Amino acid sequence: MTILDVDVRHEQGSFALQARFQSDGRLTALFGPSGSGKTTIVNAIGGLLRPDHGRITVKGRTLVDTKKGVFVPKHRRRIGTVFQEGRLFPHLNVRHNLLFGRWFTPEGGRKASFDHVVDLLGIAHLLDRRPSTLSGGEKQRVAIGRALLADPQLLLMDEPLASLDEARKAEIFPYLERLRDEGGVPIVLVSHSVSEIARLATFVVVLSEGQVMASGPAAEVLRHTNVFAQAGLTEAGALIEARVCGHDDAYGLTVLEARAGALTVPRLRHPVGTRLRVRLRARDIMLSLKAPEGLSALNVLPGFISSVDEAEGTSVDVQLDCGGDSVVARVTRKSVDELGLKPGLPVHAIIKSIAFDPEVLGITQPENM
Amino acid sequence: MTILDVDVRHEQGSFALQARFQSDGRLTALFGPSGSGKTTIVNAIGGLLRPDHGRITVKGRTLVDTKKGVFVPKHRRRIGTVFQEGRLFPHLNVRHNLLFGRWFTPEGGRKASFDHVVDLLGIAHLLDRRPSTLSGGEKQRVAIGRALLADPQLLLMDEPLASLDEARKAEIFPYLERLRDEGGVPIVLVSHSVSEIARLATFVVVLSEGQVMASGPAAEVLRHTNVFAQAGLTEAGALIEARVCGHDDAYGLTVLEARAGALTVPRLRHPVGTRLRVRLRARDIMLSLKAPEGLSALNVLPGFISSVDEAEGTSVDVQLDCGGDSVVARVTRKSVDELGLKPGLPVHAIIKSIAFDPEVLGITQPENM
Amino acid sequence: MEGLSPEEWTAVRLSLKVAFAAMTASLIPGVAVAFLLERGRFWGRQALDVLVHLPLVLPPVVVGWFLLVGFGRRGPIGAFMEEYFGIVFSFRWTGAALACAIMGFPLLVRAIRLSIASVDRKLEDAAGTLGARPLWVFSVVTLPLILPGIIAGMVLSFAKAMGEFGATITFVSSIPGETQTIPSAIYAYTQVPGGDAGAMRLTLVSVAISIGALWLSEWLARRVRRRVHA
Amino acid sequence: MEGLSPEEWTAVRLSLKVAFAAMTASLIPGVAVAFLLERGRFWGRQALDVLVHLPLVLPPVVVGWFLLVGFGRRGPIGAFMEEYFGIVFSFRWTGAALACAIMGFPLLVRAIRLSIASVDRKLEDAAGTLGARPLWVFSVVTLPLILPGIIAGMVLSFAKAMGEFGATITFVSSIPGETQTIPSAIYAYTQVPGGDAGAMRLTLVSVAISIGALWLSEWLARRVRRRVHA
Amino acid sequence: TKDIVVFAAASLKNALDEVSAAWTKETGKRAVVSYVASNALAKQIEAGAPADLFLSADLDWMDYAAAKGLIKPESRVNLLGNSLVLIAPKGSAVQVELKPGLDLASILGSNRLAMGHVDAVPAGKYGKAALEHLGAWAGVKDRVAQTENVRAALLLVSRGEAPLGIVYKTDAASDPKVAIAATFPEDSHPPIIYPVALTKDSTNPEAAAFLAFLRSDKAKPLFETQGFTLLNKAGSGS
Ligand SMILES: Nc1ncnc2c1ncn2[C@@H]1O[C@H](COP(=O)(O)OP(=O)(O)OP(=O)(O)O)[C@@H](O)[C@H]1O
Ligand SMILES: Nc1ncnc2c1ncn2[C@@H]1O[C@H](COP(=O)(O)OP(=O)(O)OP(=O)(O)O)[C@@H](O)[C@H]1O
Ligand SMILES: [Mg+2]
Ligand SMILES: [Mg+2]
Repeated sequence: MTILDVDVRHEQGSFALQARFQSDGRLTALFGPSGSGKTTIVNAIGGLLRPDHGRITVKGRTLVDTKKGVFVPKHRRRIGTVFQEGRLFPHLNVRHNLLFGRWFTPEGGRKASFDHVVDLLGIAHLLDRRPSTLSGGEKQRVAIGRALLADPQLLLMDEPLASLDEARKAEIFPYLERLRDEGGVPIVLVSHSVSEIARLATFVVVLSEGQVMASGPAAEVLRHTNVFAQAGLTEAGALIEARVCGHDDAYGLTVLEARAGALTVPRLRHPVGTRLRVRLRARDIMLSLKAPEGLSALNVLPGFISSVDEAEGTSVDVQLDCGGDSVVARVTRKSVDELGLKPGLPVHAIIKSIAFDPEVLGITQPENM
Repeated sequence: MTILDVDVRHEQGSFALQARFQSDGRLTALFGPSGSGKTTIVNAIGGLLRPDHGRITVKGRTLVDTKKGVFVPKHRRRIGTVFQEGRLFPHLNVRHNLLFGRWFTPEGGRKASFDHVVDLLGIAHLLDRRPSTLSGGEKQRVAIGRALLADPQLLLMDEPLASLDEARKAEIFPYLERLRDEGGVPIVLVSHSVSEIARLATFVVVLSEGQVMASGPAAEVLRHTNVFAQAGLTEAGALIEARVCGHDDAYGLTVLEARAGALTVPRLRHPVGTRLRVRLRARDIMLSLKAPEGLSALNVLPGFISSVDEAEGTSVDVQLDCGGDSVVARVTRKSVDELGLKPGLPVHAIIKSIAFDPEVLGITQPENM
Repeated sequence: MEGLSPEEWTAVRLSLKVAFAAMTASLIPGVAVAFLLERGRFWGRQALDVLVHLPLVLPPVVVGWFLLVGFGRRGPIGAFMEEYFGIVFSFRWTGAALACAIMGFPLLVRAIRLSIASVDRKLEDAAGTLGARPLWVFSVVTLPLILPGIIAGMVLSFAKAMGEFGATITFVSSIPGETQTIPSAIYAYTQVPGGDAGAMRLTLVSVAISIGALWLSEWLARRVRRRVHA
Repeated sequence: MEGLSPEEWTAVRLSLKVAFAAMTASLIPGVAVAFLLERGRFWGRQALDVLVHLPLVLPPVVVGWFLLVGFGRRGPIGAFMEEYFGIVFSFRWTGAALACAIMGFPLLVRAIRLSIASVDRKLEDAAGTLGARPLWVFSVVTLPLILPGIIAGMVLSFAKAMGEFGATITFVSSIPGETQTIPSAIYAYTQVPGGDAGAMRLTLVSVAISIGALWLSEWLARRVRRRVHA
Repeated sequence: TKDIVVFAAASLKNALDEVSAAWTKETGKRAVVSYVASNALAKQIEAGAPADLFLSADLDWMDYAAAKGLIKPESRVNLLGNSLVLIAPKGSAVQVELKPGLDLASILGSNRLAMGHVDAVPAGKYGKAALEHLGAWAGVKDRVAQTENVRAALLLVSRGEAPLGIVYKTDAASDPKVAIAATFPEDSHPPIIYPVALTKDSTNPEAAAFLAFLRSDKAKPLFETQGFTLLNKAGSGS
C-alpha cells in the first residue's frame, strides 16, 4: 500500500524543488545535504507551504492537488510536526505546550499517554517551566512531546534528535519504532545520521539540490553506496533479515538466525521468534580466506564473493552472497590484491558481536524488508 | 600552560551549576547530556551571563572574578561564539552577517580570509540572501562563519555541527584543526558526538547535572568508559600518538608508526613526519591468540593484556599494552572465557585499515597528547 | 489648595466612567481593525486605514461636528441606533464615551498593529498543525502574544479619553452630571479671569488619575512580560 | 467647491512645515526616551513616564497654557532658550512645532517602546560578542530592528501635528503666515456664520495630506519589513 | 512698515476680514488678524504676544488685560454691540414670549436648551443673566446643554438636537435652518459689548489708524451687514 505519495514542484528564490516519490514504508526517511529541500518537502506535507504544482496523498487522502484546486488547510490534516527550530509557544508553560494539541483532538482519538511521553522524554521536572528557561535539548524534547501528544495521523520530524545525547536517543528510538509498527502512525523523518536512518527507516528518499536522487525501501537504498557519496552519506552496509533464535543469559548474548548463518549479538529484549532487521556495516566486516581460529570475533559467515566494486579511492566494496543474504564488506584495495579476492572465491566474513550495538538493530515486519 | 581556567557557581531556578576545571588544551570539549549546563558555561565564558560566584581566566587574562568585582563586558572579550540557536541578524544579508565582526576588529588583527571561510562553508551562493530564507543547516554554517570572521581570541562553539551532513562536517573539521593548532585560537566545543570530540578535542570536560564528572586531556578521559556511560557516551577508545612514516600511493594508503607498531590507514594528505593522534575505538579492535593469516585486516599489533575490566553487561574492555601504547579492545564476555583472556597473556590486536575513517584522525602537537 | 466641590467630584467620576467605557468599548473593534489592517489584503484596506487615522488628523471640533451629523438624534446612524437598539448618544454620557473612543481609536489600533506585526507567524503555523483552526489560533496564540500591545493601546485610549475635550463638547455639549467631564470643567475655568486655581486643581486630579492608570498598566505589562519571557 | 484662497494655501504650507518639523525634532528625543522607559532602571523612571503621557491626559488647552507659561518669552525656559540658543518659540512657527511635537510625543514614544520591547535581546548579545560596544549594538542592530515602530511613531506624530489645535492656538495664537495652521484656520471658520464651506475645504486638504503621509509610511514600512523578513 | 497684528475674538472673523480688506484697499497697509477665543488672547498678550490691537468678545477679558496693564487705557473703546435671541429649528411650532415669569422648562419638556457655556462663553453668560432676569433660570438650569462656543449651540438647534437655543442675533441670522423665536429685551442682560484697545507694547504707528478705521463710517456698513451695531462710544471699565 502506498502510504505517502508526493509529487510536487515548487520554486523558492533560485531553489527549485522537483520531488516525486511514493513511499509504502511506515517510516520514510528524507536524507540529503543541507539545503537540499528536506524541510521544504516536510512543509508541503504539513500544509505550511502551498506547492506551485503537484499532488500529495497520505494514506489515500488527497491533501494537495493543484490541478483540482485541492488544498486541505493545516489544521484539518492532523499531521503532527516536530519543527527544525522548536517553535514552542513562549507564553505557555511546558505542560500546556505539551497539551496544546489535546485541546483540538477528539477525546476518543487519544492514544499517546501524557505520563508515558513525559517520562520517555525525561521532561517531568520541566512541566511548570516556560520554554525560554529551557536548554536547547530540553526544548527539542518538549517539541517532540508536543507533536506526539497531538495524536497525529502522520508524524513529520525534521531533525528531531539533532542535539540530543546518545543515551536519550536510545530511549526515544524504541518508542518511535512502536509508534511506527503498532500505533500505525506513519512517520516522515529528516535526519543526517545514517545510523538513525538505518535503524528506523523502512523507506529512504535521498535528495540533492531539490531532486530525488534515489528512493526505495531502506534495505535497497542503503546498499547502494555510490548514490550516497554525493549526498554526503559515507556509511554503506547491508540490511539483512533475521529471527531471534535463542538467548544466552550467562554471557548476555542473543543468537540470531539469518540465511547467512547464525549471528551472535549482545542480549536483546525481543522474545524468541521476533523478526529483526540487522544492519551489517561494510566497514565492520573483515574477510578471511580460511575459517579463523583463536579469534575474539564470534561471528563467522561463510560465503562467496559475488562481485568486487570499486569504491572511494583506497577502498573496495566486496559484495558477498552468504547463503542467500547479500552482505557488503569494505576492505582496502591492497587486501584485495594480497588475498586475491575475486568473484566466485569462497571467503569468510568476520564480524565482532560488539559491532552490533543496539542502534543498528530494529524490529521489523517481514513484508517491509 | 593553562589556557582556560573556569571556576564558577551559578543558580538558575532549580538548576545549580558548580563547575571547576583548568584546561591546558587548545580545544576543550564540553560533553554531557541535555540540560547538564554546557550552554550555561559557554555563556559565562562569553560574557552573556554573570555568574553568581567565581572566576574565569582565558590565556592568563581574568574575565570574571566576582570576589574582585571584575567583569569584562562581552564586547571587550573578543570571544567569538557560535550559538546553539544561530542568532543571525535578520535585517542583514548573509554577507553583512558574516562581516559584522569585522567592523569592530582592528584591521591588523585579521587572520581569517573571507573568501576562504565562505568557500569552506559552501555559502558563496547565499551571500545576498536574508537569514529568513535560509535552511536550518545553511543558517548554522553562516553562524559558524560569522564567529570565525570576527577573528576571535577564543572560539566558543555550542553544538555548531549538529544539523550538518557528514560531507560538510568533513570539510569543516580540518579548518578547525588548523585554527586550533596554527592559528593559536583556543576553542571550546560543545558536542554530543563522540567522534567529533575524539577527533578534535585535546581536553575534555564531562558534565552532569551542573557538576564536572571528569576533566582532563582527551586521551585520558576518553579511555575511561564508565564515566561516560552516565554521561551518555557509549563509544570508548584509546588515543595513541603516531607519526606519518610513508605513503603508498598505488594503494592509496599511508603507513603510520606508533609505539605499538605500524598502522596502515587510508591515504592522508599530511606529509611524512607529521605527528598525528589516532583513535582506536574499542569496538573496532579484535583480539587473536595467534598472528592471523589470510585476513583482509592490514593492522596487527602484538602486545600483552594489561587488565581485563568489566564493561557494560555483555562486553568486557580488555586493556592492552602494545609496545608502550595503551589500547582498549571491547569483546564479549564469551570471547574472554573461550580464549582465556587474562592479564599477562600475549595477544594480537587486529584492526581493519578501513576502520580508520578520516574522522578519527587528527593532527596534533605532541605535548598536548 | 482647597478640595474639590461636589460638582467637580461629579465631573471626576463621570470622566472615569467615560474613559473606562471608551477604552473597553473600543477594545474589540480595535483588535479587529488592527488585525484587518495588519494582515488583511482586501479592497479598501487603504481607505479603512485613512478612516481610522482621521480623528488624529482632524481638529477635534471637526470630529465632534461629524459625530453630531452622523450619530446625533437626527443623524442616520444615531437614528438607527436609537430605533433598533435603544442607544441614544446625544447629550448622554454614552455620547461622550463614543467621542472619546473614536478620538483614541487610532492610538489603540496603532499599538495593537505594532504588536501583531511582531508576532512570529511560525508559532501560529505550529498551532495550526496541532489542529487549531484559525479562530482558535488567534485566541490561544496570537492574542496572548499581543497582550503587551493591547495593554499599551488601552493606556493610550484611556489617557486620551481623560484629556479629550473638543470632540466631546461639540458632540454632546457640557451637561453637569451627564456629559461634563474633567476637561470640560477645566475648560470652563480657563475661560474666566481668575479661574486658574480651579483649572489647576482639576489638572492635578487628572494627573493623579493618569499616574494610577499608568502604574496599573505597567504592573499588568510586567506580569504579561514575565509570563512570556521568564 | 472653490479652490483655496492664498491665506489658506499659506496655512497649508505652514501646517506641513510645522508637522514635519515637529515629527523630525521629536524623533531623537522620542527614541531616547522610549529606550530609557523600556530598558532603563533608574530613579524617576515612573515620573518620566507620567510626564511623557501628560500631553495626552490633559486637555490641549491646558498644555498650551503650560507652554505659554514655560516657553513664552517671559517664561523661564523660553527666556533661557532665547538667551543661550537664540531660539524663540513664542508666536513663531517654531512654537507651533514645539506644541505639536509635545502633543504627539506620547504617541511617538509608545510606538517605539512597543518595538523595543519586541526586539530579541539575544541578537543584541550576539552583536556584543562580535565586538560591538553598546552604542554600536544600538545603531546597527537595535535601531534597524525597531524601524517599524519608529515609522509608526512618526506617522502618529505627523498626523497628530496635522490635527493639533488646542495647544498650538493657546500657545502661539493663530497669526496668519506665522502660526495659523490648518486646524487653526478651520477653527476660525467654525466660529462664524457661513464658515462651513471653508472648514470643509480645509478638512479635505487635511485628509488628502494624511492619505499621502499614510501611503508613504506604509510604503516605507513594507520596504523595511521586506528587508527584515523576506 | 510692518503689518499690524490684531488679536480678535473668533466670532468677529467675517466682519473683521471685510473691514481689514477695505482698509488694505484704502491704505495699502495690511492687518494680520489672529482669531482665537478672548481668554486665550488676553493670556497671550500677557505673555508678550506681538499684538498691536486687542478685540475682545466681552468686557471681562478686556478688564483683565487692563488690570494687568496690558493695554493703553486711553485707546480703549466699546466698538460693537450685539443682541441675544432665542432660536428654534425652522418650522418649529414653538411659541415663546420673553417676559417675566416665562416657563421655559415646560416648553422644553425632556429636551435641552442649547447655549454657550454659562460660566465661560460670553453668550452663555448673557443668556444665563437674561433667564435669571426673567425668572426662568431655576427651572431650566438642569436642562441646559452648554457648548464650547456659541456656534456650537447654534449647530445643536440647527441639527434638531435641541428645540431651543440662545445665541447672538448675528449667528441666528446666518443659518437658514433656524428661526428666531424671540429676541431678549436689552435690559434683561448686561449690555453685549465688544471692546477694543491698543496694547501697551504696540509700537506700530498704523495700529491707531486701523483702530480709527474700525470706528469710521467706512467700516460701519460692513459690521452692520453681519448684524453688529457700531457703538462708537468711549468705554471705561464696566
Ligand atoms: N532561566 C532559567 N530558569 C531555570 N532554569 C534554567 C534557566 N535557564 C536554564 N535553566 C536550566 O539550566 C540547566 C542547564 O542549561 P544549559 O542550557 O546550560 O544546558 P545544556 O547543557 O546546554 O543542555 P543542551 O544540551 O540541552 O543544550 C537546564 O536544566 C535548564 O533547564
Ligand atoms: N524564501 C526563500 N527564498 C529563497 N530560497 C529559499 C527560501 N526558503 C528556502 N530557500 C532555499 O531552499 C533550499 C531548500 O531549503 P530547505 O529548508 O528545504 O533545506 P533542507 O534540506 O531542510 O536543509 P537543512 O538540512 O539545512 O535544514 C535552500 O537552499 C534554501 O536556501
Ligand atoms: Mg531543514
Ligand atoms: Mg545547550
